[in-house]
Amino acid sequence: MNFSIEMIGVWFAVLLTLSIFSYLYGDNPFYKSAEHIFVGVSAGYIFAITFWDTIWPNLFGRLFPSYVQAGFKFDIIYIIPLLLGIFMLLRLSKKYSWLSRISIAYIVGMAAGLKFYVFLNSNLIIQIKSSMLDFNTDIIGIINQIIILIGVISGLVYFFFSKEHKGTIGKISKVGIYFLMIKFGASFGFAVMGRVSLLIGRFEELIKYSSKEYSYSTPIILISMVIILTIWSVKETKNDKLKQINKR
Amino acid sequence: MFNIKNIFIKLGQLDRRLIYLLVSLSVLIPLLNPNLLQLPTKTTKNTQIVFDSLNDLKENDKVLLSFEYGASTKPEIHPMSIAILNHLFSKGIKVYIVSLWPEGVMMAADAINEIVDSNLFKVEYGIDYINLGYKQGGPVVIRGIATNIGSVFTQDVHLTLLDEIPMMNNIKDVRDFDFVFDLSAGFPGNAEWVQYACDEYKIPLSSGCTSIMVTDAIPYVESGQLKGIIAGMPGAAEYENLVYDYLNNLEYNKFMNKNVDIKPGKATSRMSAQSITHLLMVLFIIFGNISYYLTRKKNN
Amino acid sequence: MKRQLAYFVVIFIGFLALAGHFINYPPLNNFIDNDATQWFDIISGFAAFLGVINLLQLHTNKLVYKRKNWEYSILTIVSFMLMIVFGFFYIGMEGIPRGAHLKVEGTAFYWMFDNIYLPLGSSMFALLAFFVASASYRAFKIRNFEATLLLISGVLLMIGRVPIGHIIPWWMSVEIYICIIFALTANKFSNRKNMISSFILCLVIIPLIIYFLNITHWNLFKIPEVQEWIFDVPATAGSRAIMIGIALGTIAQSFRIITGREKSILGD
Amino acid sequence: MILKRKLTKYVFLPTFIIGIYLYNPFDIFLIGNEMSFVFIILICFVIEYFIEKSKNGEEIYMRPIAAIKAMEEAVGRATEMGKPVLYIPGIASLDEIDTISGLIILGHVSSMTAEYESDLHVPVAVPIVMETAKETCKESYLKQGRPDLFREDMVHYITDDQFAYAAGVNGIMLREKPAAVFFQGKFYAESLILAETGNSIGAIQIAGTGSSSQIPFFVTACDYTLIGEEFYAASAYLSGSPEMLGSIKGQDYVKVFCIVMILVVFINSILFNFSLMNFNITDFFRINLIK
Repeated sequence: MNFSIEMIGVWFAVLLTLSIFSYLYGDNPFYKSAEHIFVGVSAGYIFAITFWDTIWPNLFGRLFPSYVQAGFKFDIIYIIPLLLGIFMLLRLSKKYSWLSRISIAYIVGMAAGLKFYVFLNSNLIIQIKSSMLDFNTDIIGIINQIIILIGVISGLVYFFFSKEHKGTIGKISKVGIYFLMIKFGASFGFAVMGRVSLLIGRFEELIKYSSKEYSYSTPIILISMVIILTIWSVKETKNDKLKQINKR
Repeated sequence: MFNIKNIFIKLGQLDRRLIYLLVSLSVLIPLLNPNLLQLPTKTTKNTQIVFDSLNDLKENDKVLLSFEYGASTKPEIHPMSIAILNHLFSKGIKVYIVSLWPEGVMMAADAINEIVDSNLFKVEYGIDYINLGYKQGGPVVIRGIATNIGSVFTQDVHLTLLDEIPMMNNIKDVRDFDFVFDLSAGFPGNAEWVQYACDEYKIPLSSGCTSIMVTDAIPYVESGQLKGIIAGMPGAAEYENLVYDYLNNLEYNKFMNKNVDIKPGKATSRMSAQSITHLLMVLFIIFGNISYYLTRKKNN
Repeated sequence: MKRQLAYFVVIFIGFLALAGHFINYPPLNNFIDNDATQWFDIISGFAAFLGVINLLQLHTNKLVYKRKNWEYSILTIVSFMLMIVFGFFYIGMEGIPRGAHLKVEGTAFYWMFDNIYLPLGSSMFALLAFFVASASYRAFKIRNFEATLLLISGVLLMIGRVPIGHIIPWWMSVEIYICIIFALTANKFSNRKNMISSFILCLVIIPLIIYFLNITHWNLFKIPEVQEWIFDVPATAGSRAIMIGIALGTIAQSFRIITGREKSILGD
Repeated sequence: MILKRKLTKYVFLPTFIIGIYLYNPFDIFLIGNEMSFVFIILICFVIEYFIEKSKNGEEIYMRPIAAIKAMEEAVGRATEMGKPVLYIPGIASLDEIDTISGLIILGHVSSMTAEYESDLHVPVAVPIVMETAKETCKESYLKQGRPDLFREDMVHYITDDQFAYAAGVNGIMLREKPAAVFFQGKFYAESLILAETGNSIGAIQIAGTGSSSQIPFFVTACDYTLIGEEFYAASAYLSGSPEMLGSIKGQDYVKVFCIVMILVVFINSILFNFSLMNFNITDFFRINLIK
C-alpha cells in the first residue's frame, strides 16, 4: 500500500462519505463526528476565502495599492466601508454596539434599493412584455400561448389577499392553484432527476476508490464501519433498557 | 382477497431505511455493469436551441464561460462544460473563463486539463482560452463584468495582470463578448446573469444548470432572455451526443489534431442508472397511493 | 437618537440605490453599479469575524461545561483551527504568493479542501436522493385534486425525461392515462363493484378504439412529448405567475423598507 | 375638500413627476429605462394611497392564510410539550429580501415564545443575520416585558456553508427534538434535508420562502407553507398595523394593474398583427440603458 499523502486523502474522503451516509441508518457517532468536522472545516474555509478574496484585494488593495498590488488604484472613498466594517466589529463592546446598526442599515437599504430595480425590470416588465402573442407558430402554438396567458392571470388572482376568494374570483383562483400545482409537480420531478444524478456521481467515486490502485479503500472502510456500528447499536439498546429499568 | 389487501397496505408503509436500501441498489447495480441497459437519447427542443445558437458562432468570436458550480453538483454540470468546451474549441472560438463560486476555479481547471490531455485541439493558454479565476460577490461581479470588467478582474488566475495578456486588450465590458454561457447550480446563477447583465445590455445568453433550477429558468427561456437551456444530467447526455456526432462527421479542420479518437461523454453512461431509479421512484408513488387508498377505505 | 440615525441611513441609501439607476450623474451611476455592492461584501467580510468568534465561544462552552456530546466539539475546534493555520500561516509549498495559495493544488489548504470539505459537501447533497425518494413515497398522495395534479406532472416528467420514457409504447401510455383518470374519479362512483368493472372495460376497449382510428402516432401517446408540453405550457404559466408574484412581493417589501416602515429589523 | 386634497396628492403629483421626468430638463435623467421609472412611480403612489386610506381607519379585509394562523398554535404546542421551538431564517445574507422578511417574522414568533415562555433556538448561517436576529429577538422579549427570558445563546452561528449548516441543524433537530420548526427565508437545495429530518422527528413544520424551486419540497414535507408572495405578506399580516395591511391592499391593486397590462399587451399584439393598430406597445418595454 503506497503510503502517500494522496492515499491518506482518498481514505479520508471515503471514510467521511460513508459516515455521512451512515445518517440514513440513524444518528450515530460516525455521523456526529463527520457533522462536527464539516462545521469546523467549512467555517474555517469560508473565513479564509472571504478574507483573501474580498477584504484583502478589494479593500486593502484600494487603500494600500502599492503593498497589495491587486491592480486597483488608490481610492479614498473606501475608508467608508472600512469604518462600517469596524462599526460591525464594535458589536463586541457593550457601549458602542449601537454603531453596528448603521452598517446593518447600509446593507438593508442597499439591498432594498437594488432588488427593487432588478426585480422590477427582469421579473416584472419583461415578463409582462413576453405575454404578447407571436403569430409565427402553428395553430397549436397559439393555443398554447393562450393557455399560458390564462395560467398566468389565474395564478396571479390566487395571490389576491384583500379580496374574499368567493364567486368568480374563487373560481379563477382555483384554476390558478391548478397551474401552480402543475409547476410544483414539474419542479419536484426535475428535483428527483437532479438528486439521483448526484447520488450516481457519488457512488461512481466510491466505486472508483474501491479498485486495487486505491488499495480497496471503500470495501475495507465499509465493512469496518458496519461492524463498529452494529456493536455500538447493540450497546446502545442495552443501556437504553438499563435506563428504563432503573427509571421504573 | 383479504391478505392481498394487507400486503398492499404493508407495501405502503415500508420503513424509511428499506426505501434507502432500495434506492442505493437501484443506483449501484447499473453502475457496476453499465451495459445492462442501452437506451437511445432523444434531443429535447431546448438542448437543440443551445447547440444551434453556439453553432452559429464564427471563428475568433469571443465567448464568456462562467463556472458557478461545485463538486457537489459536478456529476450534472461537468459533462456539460466538457461538451461545450469541445464544441467551442472545434470552431476556433476564444473562450474567457470566469467563476463566481470558489470551487468553480477548480472545476474549470479540471475541465480544461481533461481537454488539453485529450489533445484533440491545438489550444494554448492566453491565446485560445483564459481563466480569470474566482471573485466573491455574486451579482456584484456580474454587474462589474457588465459595466466595466476592469473594476472586478485585474489579474488572471495565475496573477498576471490582464493588461499584459493580448487576448484581453479590447475587452472592456460584457458588450465585447459575442455570447455568454453560464454553467450554474444555484446562487449566483442564470437568473442573476439575466437580471444583472444580459437583459440590460442585450447580449445573447444561454445556460446549462442543475435540473432543480430548470423550472425557475423556464419563463426566461420562453421569453427569449435565455437562448434554450441544458437541463440536468439528461440534458448533458443529449448535448454530449450532439457534440459527439458533430465532431465525428466534421472533416478535421485546422483547430483539431489528426488521428485522435473522440471519446463519448460520461453523462450518457450514467443514464441507465438514472432511468432505473426514476422507475423505482414511480413505483414508490404508486404503492404509496394504493395503500393510502386502501387504508382510507378500511377506516371509514 | 441612535435609532433615528439608523433609519435615516436606510432611507437615504435605499433611495440613493433606486435613484442611482435614473439620475444622469456618472459618479453616482458608477457608485451604484460597482462600488455600492462591493462595500456590502467588505462589511459582511468583517462580520464573518463575529460569526467565527460566536462559533468558537459556543463550542468552548460546550467543552468547558461538559454539556451533552461535548467530545465532538473538540473535532469542530481542531478542524477549524487547522483550516485557519493552513489558510493564513502554513502554505506547504514554496513560491506561491500568500492569498493565491488557497486554490493551488499541492498546498495544505487545498488538500483539506479536496479531501475533506468536498467529499462531505457532495455526500450531504447526495443524501437528497434518498430524501427525495422517501418524500415522494410519503407525500405524493391523491388527497385532493391539486395534490393529484402535482403527482401527475411529477410522474410524467420523471418518466418522460429519461431514455426509458422513449421506449414506452402508445398503448401503455393510454393505460397510464386511464389509471390516472380512475384514480381521480374513484370516490365519485356509488359502489365499488361497477367502478372496478368500468375500469377494466375502459382498459380493454379504449386502446382498441384508438387502434381502429389509427391515431396511434399522435404525440398525446408519447410520454416524452406530453412531458415536454406540460413543461412548456402549464409549468411555464405557473412559473411566470409565481415569478411575477414574488417580484411584486419583493417590490412591496422593499418599498416598506425604503419608506422606513419596516421597524423590527433595526430593533425598534 | 378631502377629495380635492386626495386628488392632488395621488393624481396630480405623480403625473407631474412623470411629466418632469419625460421632459428631462437639463438632461438630468438617463434615457432608456422610462418604463421602469413610470412603473416605480405608479407602484409607490398606489401603495402610499392605500396605506393612507387604511391609516384613517378604513377597515381592510384580509383573506385568512392558514400558515400564519398555525404559527401561534405551533408555539403553544411546543410549550405544552416542554420542547424547544426551532426557527431557521434561511441561509442567505441580508442582501436578500427573503432573509429580511424571515427576520421580521422571527420578531413576531419570538414575541410569541416570550409570551408562552417556551424555549426558542435560532441557528443561523450568516454572521450578519445572527447580529440582526439577536437584535430582533431582544426587542421582542423586551416588548413582551420578559427581558429575563432572553438568553444570548438563543441565536448562534453554525457555519456559512450550505450543507455543513444543514448537517449542523440536522444534529440539533435529532438531539433536541423541537416540537415546532419554522423555515422562513431564502433556501436552496438543503431545504429537503431539513424538512425531511423535521418530519422524521414529528415536529409541526411551518415553511415560507420566496425561492420558488424549493416550494414543492416544503409543500410535500411541511404541514403549512407560505407560497411566494404569501411569505412577503406574512410580515404585514402578523404586524396587523394599518400601515402594513394598507400596503398589502395596495400591492393587490398593483397586481390588478399588472394583469390589465398583460391583457393590453396581449390584445395589442393581436391587433398589431392584423394591422388594426399601427404601433406596438412592447417597444416601450425597453429596459436597456443607452449609455
